[in-house]
Amino acid sequence: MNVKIRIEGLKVSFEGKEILKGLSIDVFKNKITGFMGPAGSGKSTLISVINRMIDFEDNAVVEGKVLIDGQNILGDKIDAVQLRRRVGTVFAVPTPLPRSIYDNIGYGPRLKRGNHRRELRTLVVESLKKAFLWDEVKDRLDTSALKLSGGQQQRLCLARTLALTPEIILLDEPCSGLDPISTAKIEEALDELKKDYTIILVSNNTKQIARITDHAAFFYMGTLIEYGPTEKVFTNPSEKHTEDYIQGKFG
Amino acid sequence: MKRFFGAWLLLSVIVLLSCNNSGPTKAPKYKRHTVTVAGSTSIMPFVEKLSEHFMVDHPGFAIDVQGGGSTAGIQACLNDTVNIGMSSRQLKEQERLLNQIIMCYDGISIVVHPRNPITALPLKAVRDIFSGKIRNWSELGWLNREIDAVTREEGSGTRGSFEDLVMHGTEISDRIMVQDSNGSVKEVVATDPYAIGYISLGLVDGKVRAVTIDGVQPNAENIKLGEYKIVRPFLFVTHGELDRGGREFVDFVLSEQGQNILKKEGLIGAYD
Amino acid sequence: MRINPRFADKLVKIALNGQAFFTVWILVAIVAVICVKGLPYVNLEFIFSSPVDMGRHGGIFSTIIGTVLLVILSIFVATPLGVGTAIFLTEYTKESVFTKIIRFGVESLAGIPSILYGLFGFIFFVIKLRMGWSLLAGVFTITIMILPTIIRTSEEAIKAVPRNLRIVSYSLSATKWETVTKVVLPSAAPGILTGIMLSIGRAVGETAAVIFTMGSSLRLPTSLMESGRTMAVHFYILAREGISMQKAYATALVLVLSILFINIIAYYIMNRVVSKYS
Amino acid sequence: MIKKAFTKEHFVRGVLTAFALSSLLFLFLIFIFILIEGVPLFHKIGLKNIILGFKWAPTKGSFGIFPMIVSSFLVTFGALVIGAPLGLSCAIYLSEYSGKRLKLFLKPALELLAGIPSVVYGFLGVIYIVPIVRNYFGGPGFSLLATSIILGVMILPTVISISFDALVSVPKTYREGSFAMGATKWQTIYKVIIPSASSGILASFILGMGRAIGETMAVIMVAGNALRIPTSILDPLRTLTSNIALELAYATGDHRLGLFSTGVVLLIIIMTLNYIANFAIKRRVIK
Repeated sequence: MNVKIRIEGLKVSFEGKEILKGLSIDVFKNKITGFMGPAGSGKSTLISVINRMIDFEDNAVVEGKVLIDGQNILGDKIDAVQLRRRVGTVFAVPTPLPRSIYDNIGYGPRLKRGNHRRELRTLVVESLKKAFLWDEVKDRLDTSALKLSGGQQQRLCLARTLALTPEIILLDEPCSGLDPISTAKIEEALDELKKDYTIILVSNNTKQIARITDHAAFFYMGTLIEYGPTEKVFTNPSEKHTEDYIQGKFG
Repeated sequence: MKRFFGAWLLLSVIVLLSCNNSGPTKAPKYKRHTVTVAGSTSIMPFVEKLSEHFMVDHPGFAIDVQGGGSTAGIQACLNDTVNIGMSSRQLKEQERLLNQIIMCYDGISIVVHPRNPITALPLKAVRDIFSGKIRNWSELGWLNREIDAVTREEGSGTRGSFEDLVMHGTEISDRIMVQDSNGSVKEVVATDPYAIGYISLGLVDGKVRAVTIDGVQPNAENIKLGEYKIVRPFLFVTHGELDRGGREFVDFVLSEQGQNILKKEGLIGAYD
Repeated sequence: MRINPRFADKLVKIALNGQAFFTVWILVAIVAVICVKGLPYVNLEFIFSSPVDMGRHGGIFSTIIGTVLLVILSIFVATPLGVGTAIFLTEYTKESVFTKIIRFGVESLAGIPSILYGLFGFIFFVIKLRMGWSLLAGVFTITIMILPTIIRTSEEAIKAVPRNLRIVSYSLSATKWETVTKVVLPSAAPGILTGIMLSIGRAVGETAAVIFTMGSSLRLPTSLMESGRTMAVHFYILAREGISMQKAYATALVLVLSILFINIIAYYIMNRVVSKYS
Repeated sequence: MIKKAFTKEHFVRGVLTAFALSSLLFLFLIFIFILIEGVPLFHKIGLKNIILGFKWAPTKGSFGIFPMIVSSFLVTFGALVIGAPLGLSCAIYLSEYSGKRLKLFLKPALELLAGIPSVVYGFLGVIYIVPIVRNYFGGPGFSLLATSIILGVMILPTVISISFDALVSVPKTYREGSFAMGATKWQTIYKVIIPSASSGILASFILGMGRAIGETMAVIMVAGNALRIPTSILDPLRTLTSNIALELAYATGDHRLGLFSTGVVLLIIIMTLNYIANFAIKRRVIK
């Protein structure tokens, strides 16, 4: 199996308080990897290191290495803006930009010079199809994205990320505010997408992790407690903590 | 967003270009020749009027008339920021290097409200009112009411002439109200029955009444005869040679047509 | 003797009612007087003909143009400066001693009375930079005067743009400047526009700062280096010199109505913004 | 590609920093130029002779502005005496008594009136207030009283708007607590709401003062501009601002410097007032 992301000894602290305490983990290519753990376990911080959104946190101190295809993305030579084309992110709260559906999807591609109109249109259509949203919005691409329902908005955000043509997709609790039907649609989309992308799904919903991920990692208090194939983690956890968490004893 | 920037840039260019073809010294063919005149606010309305007539006959010229006061006008002329300065007072020693042209003479009349029964005052009484010695109309034989005297502000040409011709070195009291133009003094006197002030004779109309001073009625006749003493010249001052537009305008003012316009306004001609 | 609190309550309510309506009445009366006295003399000819005989006859066209030129050019200089400063303060720096100093500067500028702007503009632009009384000197002075309003309203508007939108934009590989121009500014535009409209209102009504920098020439300025007269200055001179009460009232009416109109637009935009985010 | 984006961001940051610095620069220029012109005279004539001097005859070497300092404070105080109670009761009425619809209409309407140019206030003062003062109270009409009335009305929108905001921001629980203890509405307002909104109300008064003390054209029109300290509210007077505006156009040499000295004093007074107002507002925010 190919390792897409290798994290070595990652430490993150805010004003002296350690959020991630020396973390190492390998994420495999063309798989869905689930990150789970109670609030404060550091899983969202980990995500923000991978897409370098942590740059916007003023007081964060990051140590260690994050290698994508063997290249350390925390290095000085890496341009975070270019990195985010390779690492797309979908956030917990669906946040369409206040513009049309078409322009939302086109936002990322347009930032890169030299995209011609027709190519852009193809890209938008493709992305919407991959996110299972095309059929619902194909007649109204010019209407405001804010008019979509919550579930549609989140799929729009997924499509918008896909339009960047990334290699890795990070999903930070993408279904936390959605109804079961919308959740099912997104899960269905993710299952299709893993052929082409490396996907990391952060979720507090253990059932969702069990349903769709290939590998699962359990974080607690800034350390990785357990990591392995999902089936193994859920049926035969090697740590007591993991078992308690999966069974809902805390979290 | 780009469109905004574009529009902004375009406007910038237009503005910068319009900056270039300016300045009073340059006179491109397609542009009217501008003469700037600035100074005494007493003279300003008359010069405004003259310039309106002048520009009708001389469409190639534009006269730009500004206030600012005699001293400012003289200074601006010394700095060459204006072509012609207007002064309603005599030049001081250090200002004598300027050429002066007497455009006309103007009487300063002491004015009261039309309903004020006092029609005549001795010059000394006027001086005492403004120095604060006489404060009540009863002292002048009218009712028992404080006098609301109005003077001009420090630096005004009219005030300078008034101090020379009426006050004779006595100071104007600090209890006297101050207004900053002939017009505003006139407005105060026109609305306050107990007020007294001094304004250019040319501005006296039905709204205020000029008082007889030492038995002499302030009018053009008495000024020409030399009977009415509170008179000052209205001066054009220039620094060095005037350009063509300036010369044309000064010639127009001194011509019979120009002088008649001034006389109609109640001023006294330069040759009288 | 103690007054019954319920009775006192009623008494106070009546008194407050009375005072409030008295206050409103004063302010309404001001507008009403200007309207009633000015309306008979305002017509198309008054607006579209230039003043004759110092404004005793004719209209106010050249002063309207003077006002428009002054205001548009000032806004044109002040907007990029002000909005740029607001962007800098909100997006490009953390709170620090530096931003505190700039905020202090902006607040101080906002509190300076217009006569001191006039004094400064007179000595700096008119005299030291040898601009003379000119449109340009007026524009620069008014620019500095309205800058704090534009900065403060723009800052408020930019701060009100939800943080999530910025995060999303960054995550879609936008740079900071791309995020500012493509996401933040469009969302903050109505608020910024409100600030601009309020500044226009202030510039239109300003007298003290204008009269000493732009002068009061009645002729239409044909270049930036020429003097001109705004409506507010014209009104001041008409009223003060007693040139013509009719024209004064008519000018006041045009002046007040245009300012009220501008401010109403500003409030309309602002209300739409408020309802959008709440 | 990477490098290009990098330099562009730097360029943008540089330009924006320059913009932000420009407002500081303007403030600095204003200070410097008013000080450069104003301070030399303090050296030449003496600080005491200017600040505490009684006689203003700049063409004859006297530059005393004490009467104008006093007059500036007198008209400001007068404006507060008239504007503060009216404005505050209007704000109380709006926040506590008026219906929602009235509130929605009245508050913006009152704020719109803040946009009426000061010259219009001055003009109406000359036409209506000055004759009333002259005919019913005596004196020339151009007076401390007339000026105070005009300025009092002018500061109404400021006072109303800011104290209204302060009153509205008093937490609802305070009111409910007071009502629960059996207090009447007025007792609640008087004993609970006004005290907890006091710093905001104070700020509205100080900002009103700032507007009154800085007002120029309206004051020139109605104050009469006499140089002496008024001995009654019916006497004419001259403020710092009107001294500058009356004589600036005419002044040259030391006379002009004297007006800049007046400007320096005015600037210091205004900055102090603003500092106090900001302090009051900040305290409210912290609370």
